[in-house]
Amino acid sequence: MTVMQILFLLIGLVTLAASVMVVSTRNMVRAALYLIVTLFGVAVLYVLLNAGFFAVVQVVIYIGAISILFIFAVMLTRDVTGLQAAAFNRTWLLAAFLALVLFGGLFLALQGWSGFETVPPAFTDDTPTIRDLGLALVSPDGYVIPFEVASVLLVAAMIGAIYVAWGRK
Amino acid sequence: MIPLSWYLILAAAMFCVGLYGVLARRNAIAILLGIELMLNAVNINVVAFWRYLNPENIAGQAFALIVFAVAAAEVAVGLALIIALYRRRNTIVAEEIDLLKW
Amino acid sequence: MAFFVDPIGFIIFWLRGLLSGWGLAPGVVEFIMDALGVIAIGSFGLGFTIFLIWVERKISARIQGRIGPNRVGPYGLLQTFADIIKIFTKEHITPRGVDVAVYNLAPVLSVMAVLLLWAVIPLASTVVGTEINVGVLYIVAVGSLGTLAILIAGWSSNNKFALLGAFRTVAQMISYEVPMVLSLLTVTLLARSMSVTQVVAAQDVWFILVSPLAFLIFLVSSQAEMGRAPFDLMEAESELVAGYQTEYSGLKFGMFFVGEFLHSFTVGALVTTLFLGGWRGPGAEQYPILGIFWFFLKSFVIYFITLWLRFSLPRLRIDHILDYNWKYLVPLGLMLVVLTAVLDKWLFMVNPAINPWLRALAQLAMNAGLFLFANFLVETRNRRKPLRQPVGAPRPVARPPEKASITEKAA
Amino acid sequence: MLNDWLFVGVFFLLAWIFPGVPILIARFLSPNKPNAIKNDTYECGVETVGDTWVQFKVQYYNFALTFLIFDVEIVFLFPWAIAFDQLPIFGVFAGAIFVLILMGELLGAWRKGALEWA
Repeated sequence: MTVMQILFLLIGLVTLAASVMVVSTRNMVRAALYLIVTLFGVAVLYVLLNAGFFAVVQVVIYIGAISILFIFAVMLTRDVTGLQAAAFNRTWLLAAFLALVLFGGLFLALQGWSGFETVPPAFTDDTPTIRDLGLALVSPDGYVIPFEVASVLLVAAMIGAIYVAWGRK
Repeated sequence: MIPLSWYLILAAAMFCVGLYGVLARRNAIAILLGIELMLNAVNINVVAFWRYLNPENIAGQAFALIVFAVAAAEVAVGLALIIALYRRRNTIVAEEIDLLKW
Repeated sequence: MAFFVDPIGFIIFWLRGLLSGWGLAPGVVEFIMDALGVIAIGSFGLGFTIFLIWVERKISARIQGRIGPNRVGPYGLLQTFADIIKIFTKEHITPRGVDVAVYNLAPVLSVMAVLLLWAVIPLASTVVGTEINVGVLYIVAVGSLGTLAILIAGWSSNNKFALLGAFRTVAQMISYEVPMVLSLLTVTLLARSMSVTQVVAAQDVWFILVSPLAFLIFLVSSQAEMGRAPFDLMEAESELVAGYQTEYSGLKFGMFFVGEFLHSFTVGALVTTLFLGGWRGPGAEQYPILGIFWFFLKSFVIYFITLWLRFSLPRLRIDHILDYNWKYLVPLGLMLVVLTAVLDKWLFMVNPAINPWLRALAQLAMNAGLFLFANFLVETRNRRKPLRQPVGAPRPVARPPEKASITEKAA
Repeated sequence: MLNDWLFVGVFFLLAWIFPGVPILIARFLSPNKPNAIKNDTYECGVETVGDTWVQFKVQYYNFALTFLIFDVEIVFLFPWAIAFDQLPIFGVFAGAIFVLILMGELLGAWRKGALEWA
């Protein structure tokens, strides 16, 4: 057990516990707040994976924007059925069973895989930095098409979302 | 060092928790929260695979970034649909939105 | 001698040597050094706030033609300590129906969000918390924690005014984050790096000269981010009681103010770091202590400007605030990014070893042109679609009678 | 690389002390005499009516949405800005087109009236 492993276990525990709270909390704003804790835990995991850029992007996009969007949406859609109504549908037991089966299946499948216990290779000079990411994103034999398509996708999402949410009643 | 398996198991667990949320919750926004959890689990996997198996290849980072964009678009449209439904049908309970069911 | 040239760097070096001398593992030494650094930054931040409150009250008094605190201690310097004693002994009222855990977390988070910014600000060539390679985005990320603090403060208070105030404030803060990130992108583009220390190192010519528009956008949007006049919707007393702070009392209420006061100076520090060359100045390379001096001098100038803005402008209406952001600042920022990128690339294609001053001159001309063009567009639009005028007859106004009429009546 | 982040981590662990401990101290120093009226929701002395969960207008969502999309797209551009020195002309224009798409998006939302508050 190194310090890193203990750190990982702690963060993983907090993240998982918060994610369980996300799906089990009745109060939607609280669920969104638990989601923020989960997202923050994931950001820390990115730092542990030497992907600092993704950690800050996670905080900026998920915590700074998406979670606020969620809270706004929750406040906009006042649940007319009230907090007393059941939070879960009738098939929740089946859902829990399915989720457990999936986890078990994934676990078994992964365990048989040879790369399961890989340790991270050391960084070399070839290891890409954020600069290489930037170069790859706009180079024609890299990811320029996904890059521009992502932009168009976001435009479409935004125009569509505004149209849908704002259309006359 | 942390073996890759730890990240994978954590991501799998998070994915399953998200799946449970999607399948079991009635509130449509809660379902979207579950989908967020699943997307995050996927992204952990993408970044972990990049770091452990092939750090020389930029593809892992590029795809993780694209997943961010997709997640943002998904949330934007999903929540907009829920708000529109709420404005028209006055409900956000997923089971009651069954006009297209039959 | 080394102590006088670079006291903080000297202490860091000495402590590191001392801890290693005790036979501690390098990781443990690193951890202890970091913890000490955090404690130093945090206690400095909070202590400095005490001084800032006095400065702000004095300056506001001068601008408003008053004297300000002048009874407790010389020049009223101890006034803040009296206030601290008062606020420490105020009752903490927790209203019915609040979400206790979240309610108590909000003030803590709002101070944390400001303190965390100081982790990446270099005070001198040798004094910096950490040199993460994504420092500029880190600033944005930490800023979004502040937004979150306000949102959860408003929601957990179980008060309509608090919720409404928080929602308005958050709408304003997230809107102004867009031009702020755009101006940070311009800075990143000019410096070719997201590391804050690299940004400082790249400023052979201060970025305020290279990209004055980015500087202005950053200044305005950070003024809106911290919610100070003319953007102080969150505490529009006449409309929203006290906004998201309504249900807070005692030191919890005070902590929101500590966060706000410290934030306004932190904005000065950020502007200094990103646009005014940070700690750089005559002699700062050889004598890091001079760097600290330059840094605080510049920060105080910017801090004074923000205070000046705060105390001379009236509060704006929320639709005006949002219009100004989305219909002026954001398009301006977007065009600025594109033009800066294209011009910079062209300059470096023509001459890879271009004189930084020449580059600054070209960028400055582009900025001026863009600014004039934007204002031309606004003028045209205003002419075409005049601002809405109040309908109906002019209302009677209380106006002192003119001299002639007074004499008439007297006669 | 991780050492740089250690400082941020330690900062996150310790930063709550600076606002938190004074609040705890003040909690012990201050009197605590709650009563029903004092603990009431403060709405200018008028008794509070109904739920706190008032209905908000959809504009809040519009602005949050616009912000989210812009935030994501601008964050995409940071790696591009860092790599600027090595970028070929094509790369510069790819980024510029990206920004111009954003600009078109803004104009579209503007025309749609999504940026109006009232």
